[in-house]
Amino acid sequence: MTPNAPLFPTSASELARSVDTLFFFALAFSLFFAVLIAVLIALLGSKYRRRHPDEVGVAIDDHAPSSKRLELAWTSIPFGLLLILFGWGTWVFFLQMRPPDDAVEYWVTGKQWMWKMQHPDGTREINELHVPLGQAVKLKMISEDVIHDFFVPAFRVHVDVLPSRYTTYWFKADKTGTFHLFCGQYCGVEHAYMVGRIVVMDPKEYEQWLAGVRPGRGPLRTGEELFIANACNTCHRPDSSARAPILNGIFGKSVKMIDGASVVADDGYIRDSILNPQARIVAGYQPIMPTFKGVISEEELLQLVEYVKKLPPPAAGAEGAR
Amino acid sequence: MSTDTSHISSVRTLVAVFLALMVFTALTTAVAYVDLGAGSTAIALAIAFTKASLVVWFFMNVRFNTKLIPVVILGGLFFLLVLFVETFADYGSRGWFGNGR
Amino acid sequence: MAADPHGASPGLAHHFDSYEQQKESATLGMWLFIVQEILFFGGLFFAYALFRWKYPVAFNHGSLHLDVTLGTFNTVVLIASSLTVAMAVRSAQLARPKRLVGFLLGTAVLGSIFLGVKAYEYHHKWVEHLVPGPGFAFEGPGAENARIFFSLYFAMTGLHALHMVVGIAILLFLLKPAWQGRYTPESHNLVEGFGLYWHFVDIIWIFLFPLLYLAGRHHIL
Amino acid sequence: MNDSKSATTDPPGYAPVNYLNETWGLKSWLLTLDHKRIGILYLISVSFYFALGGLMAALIRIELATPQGDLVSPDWYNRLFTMHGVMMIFFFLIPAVPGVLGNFLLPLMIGAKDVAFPKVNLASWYLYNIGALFSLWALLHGGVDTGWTFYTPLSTSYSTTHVIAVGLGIFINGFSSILAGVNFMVTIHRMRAPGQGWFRLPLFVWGIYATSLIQVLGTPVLAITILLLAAERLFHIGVFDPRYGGDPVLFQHFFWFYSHPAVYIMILPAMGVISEIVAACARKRIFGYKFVAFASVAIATLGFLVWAHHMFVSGMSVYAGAVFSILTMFVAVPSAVKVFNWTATLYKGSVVWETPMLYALGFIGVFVIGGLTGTMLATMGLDAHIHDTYFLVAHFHYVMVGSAVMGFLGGIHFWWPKITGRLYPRFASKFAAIVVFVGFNVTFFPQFILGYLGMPRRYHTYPPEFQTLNVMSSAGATILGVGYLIPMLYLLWSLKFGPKASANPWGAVGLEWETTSPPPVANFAKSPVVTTEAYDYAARAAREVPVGG
Repeated sequence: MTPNAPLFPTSASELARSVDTLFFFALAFSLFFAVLIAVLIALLGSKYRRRHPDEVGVAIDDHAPSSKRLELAWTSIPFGLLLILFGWGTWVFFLQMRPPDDAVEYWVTGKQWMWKMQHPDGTREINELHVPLGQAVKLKMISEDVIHDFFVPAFRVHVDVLPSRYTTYWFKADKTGTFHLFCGQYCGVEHAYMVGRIVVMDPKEYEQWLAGVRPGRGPLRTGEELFIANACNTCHRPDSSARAPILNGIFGKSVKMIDGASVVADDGYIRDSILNPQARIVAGYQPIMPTFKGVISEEELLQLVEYVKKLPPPAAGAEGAR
Repeated sequence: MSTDTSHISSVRTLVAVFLALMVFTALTTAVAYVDLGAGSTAIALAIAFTKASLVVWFFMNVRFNTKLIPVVILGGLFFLLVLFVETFADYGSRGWFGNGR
Repeated sequence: MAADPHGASPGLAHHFDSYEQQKESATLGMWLFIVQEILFFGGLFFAYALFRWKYPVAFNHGSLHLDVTLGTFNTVVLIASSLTVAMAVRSAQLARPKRLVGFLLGTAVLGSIFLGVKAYEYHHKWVEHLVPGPGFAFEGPGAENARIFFSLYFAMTGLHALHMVVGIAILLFLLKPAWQGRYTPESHNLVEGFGLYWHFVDIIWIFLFPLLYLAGRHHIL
Repeated sequence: MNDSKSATTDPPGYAPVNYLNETWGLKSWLLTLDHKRIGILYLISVSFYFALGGLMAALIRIELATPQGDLVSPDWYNRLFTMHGVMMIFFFLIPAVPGVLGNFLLPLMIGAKDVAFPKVNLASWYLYNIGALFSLWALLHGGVDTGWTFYTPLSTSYSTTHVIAVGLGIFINGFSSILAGVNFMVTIHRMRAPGQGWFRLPLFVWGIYATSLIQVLGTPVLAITILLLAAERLFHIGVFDPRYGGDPVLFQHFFWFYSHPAVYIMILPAMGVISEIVAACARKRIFGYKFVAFASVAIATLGFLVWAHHMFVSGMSVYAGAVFSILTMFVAVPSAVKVFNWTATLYKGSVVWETPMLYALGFIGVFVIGGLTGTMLATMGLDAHIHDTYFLVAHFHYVMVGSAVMGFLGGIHFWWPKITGRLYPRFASKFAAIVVFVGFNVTFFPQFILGYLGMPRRYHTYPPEFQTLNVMSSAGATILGVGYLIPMLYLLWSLKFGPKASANPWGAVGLEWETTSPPPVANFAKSPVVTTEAYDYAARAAREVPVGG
């Protein structure tokens, strides 16, 4: 991060180095063909220079076996190499996109033009994220307005941050230090200022840092408080006069809709059902739930969804999730 | 070709096609009130494609044109199909990856 | 084959060698234009398919707010206008200028009836606050996403109606030369081209009618 | 012409009375139906918009010479790069080669008197200019700041600039593009000279045909997308707006369904130009003619299947991403086939390093780099890192500026004697070609490194460690700017003072070289009949005495 002129970016995760390896393969492949063509043009272009004004070239028969072999070679060899590039690249991409099971979830909300971060314990930061070294970190991200993009060059991954839909970014930092965070998707006037820092700290230092900043959950209400404040509990609890689907243990289950379709209750489904309850009605219920669009913020929604996800499954005998 | 009337549709053909289109219109309207689940849309589309083919083949005289014209039409439909299939490939498989969303 | 470019071949442009070449060029050109129209409307059809798949309740209930009787009536009117256009092209091929003008006028009348009914329906939707925009209000199941259904309804039928307005304008432009007998069996590409265009507009409606008006009829929700 | 010192004797095949001077006056130009004159009208228009887009590029590069945003404010910087993109892509690159060279050459190359629909052809030029004027109006009234990609919901709900005016301009220009495509396709299908089968067509014609295919099939989807965008902005129809259940990613699908094939609209005709120049300057049939011809059509067709490789990290399904990634690898193959065949054409050729050939060989070198970096971007694991960085910026400038503009300039230099009947100075033109090549690479190569370092595109301020490479890039842009100015000067000079050209100054084969320079209004004194394959140099050796030998 010194203002000299590096030619290659630092890497701060194992996956970043996998990307670099892939890049060097692609680079070698590209250099080979670029140099090959340049050399051939220079050699052939000078060897077969026109000697006298009326000279014409010697036509080569396209149908000669040698010509056909040549065409076959320069069609199939690049194609084979490209398939390797595809396979390898797709494998790396799947690793980049799928967080490991032991990843700790942090939350990121993007808005014009800042990043709002939240730690698992509720600690909040703006444009900065402190994370412990060696811990897989999974960011659940959403935007409050336009499309943004979370980009940390040291981790070699971009992921768009969309309005109304959660996307996931993950990394496992293996180098302490401060790394650039950029908004990688053009997002309006101050796009270039929507930048920040990822600070990777030794786990002990991270604990000290957490203890040093305002502890606990900050001014934001917890999911449980929101669940009660918004009167979700009056319909959606096993002990309420069940006019609505019971949410306990619903997360990850398949839910049957009134039109016969089934939907897996994931984060996005829970979020959509809070904001847009009429879009898809669970079989057996009336469309009576009001929308909470504009009533709760994206950050509160993250809390609320988290709370619903962790509701314990109902005791035996109670009517469960459909 | 001015004196050659073999490339001109007869009134009888045109009126017959018109009547067929009327029958299909009645059919598609009637069938819409029967609950066939997902089949409803399929039948509605099948009838619409049949009607469109009648118009193309008889009213638009494609039966008298060179082979190039059907190729042009099917080519256009192919690229429309590409738009549908590939974009639905995205929407249809979005939930599959299960990376926590 | 080679035609005299200096007037002995009326209606043959100087850069064509024969009427046949001229006619085949016009036909191919018109079909290529129709193919681009297919992709133009295709974007809307895709949006329709996607959102109907995502929000079936909104689409079914939105569809119930459209008037099937008027929709069916308009379908009949438009298909009838396709018949009159086909007859008009036939008249041009047989060098019957008066019948050509008659069928063209009949097409214009039928097209205008269609547009009149469409205008009545639009007005009705306006009164019912079903036009997307600041005044949009939809009550009942699917209310959250009904806006998308009505947006697509207006986009698809609106662009369709616009195509009809353009078609009628072209038709009126054809009337005078048709009356004067300028469209000969050898050279009536404008009539043919207009016919292809009008039939294409008809085909679009053949798809719009079931997709928009009939989508949710069988659902008793 | 070599045997006489008399300046009053015209070279063989030079026509004192031709399409340029048979009629006079502004009206004879503005209402012309002659494809050759319409080509010249396009040349004037696209040059203007190229200069305008270039001016904005210059301001962008000056701004980026320092890490601080000190020349213009952020919102003006955003307008600059947006209008640079809109002007260059929609009003320069898309109409440039088809509009200028396609119009001028297509009927000549197939031995026709004109395109199939001359009035439609003129209407295309007017529609293009009307569209451009809408954008120009928007530019003068504050421009637009959404990026040329107009991503929702930024463009629909947040931008306060003239999105609709510019959108309307692009919409109208789309009509021009569609009509031109229809016109060229019909012309190629129906107007070929007797004896000219599909495999006797010059490869430029194949390139134009493939381009037209994309124009006809792709542009309407952009048109409907722009209409929906405008409706979303005006009435909040909800299709792209997540607040009503719409999906902003749908906009990206629609947009790229056109805009990815559109990059082939820009590159395919330039590839056609390269085939012509390489064949003429090596005096040899293009090696693997059929492969090169089919490669154009393959690129146009496969190019429609790969659009969402722009969207790997957009929140699209990763499985769909994998499908688009592998299809993109497919489309890279025909491009590679073309490059290998051009290179192989030099073997046993009779090669001259004339100005057009310098551009053509420069094109091949630059296109190889642009194409290979394109496969890197199509590799999902790499794209996750270099997506929307300067690596991407460098890649598409290698293809669009390095390749397409060099192809255009090469074509202009190659056919200039035919178009104007004048020759331009040899030394100055070769010098300019080298300046363009060097300036281009110095400008854009550092951007690959910047991109891998992680510098995002569309940033008007950046961390200080990126400055050295940015200064290099800005310095290169200065050289490139000079490289573009020199041809403008000597080409204008040649109109009045250049030596008159013979019918076939390069000793090339092709119907366009058989008529006079410049051609008569009716193109040919006698309608040609084709009896030989394309580029049949062996059969017609030594029939023409080349100029400057």
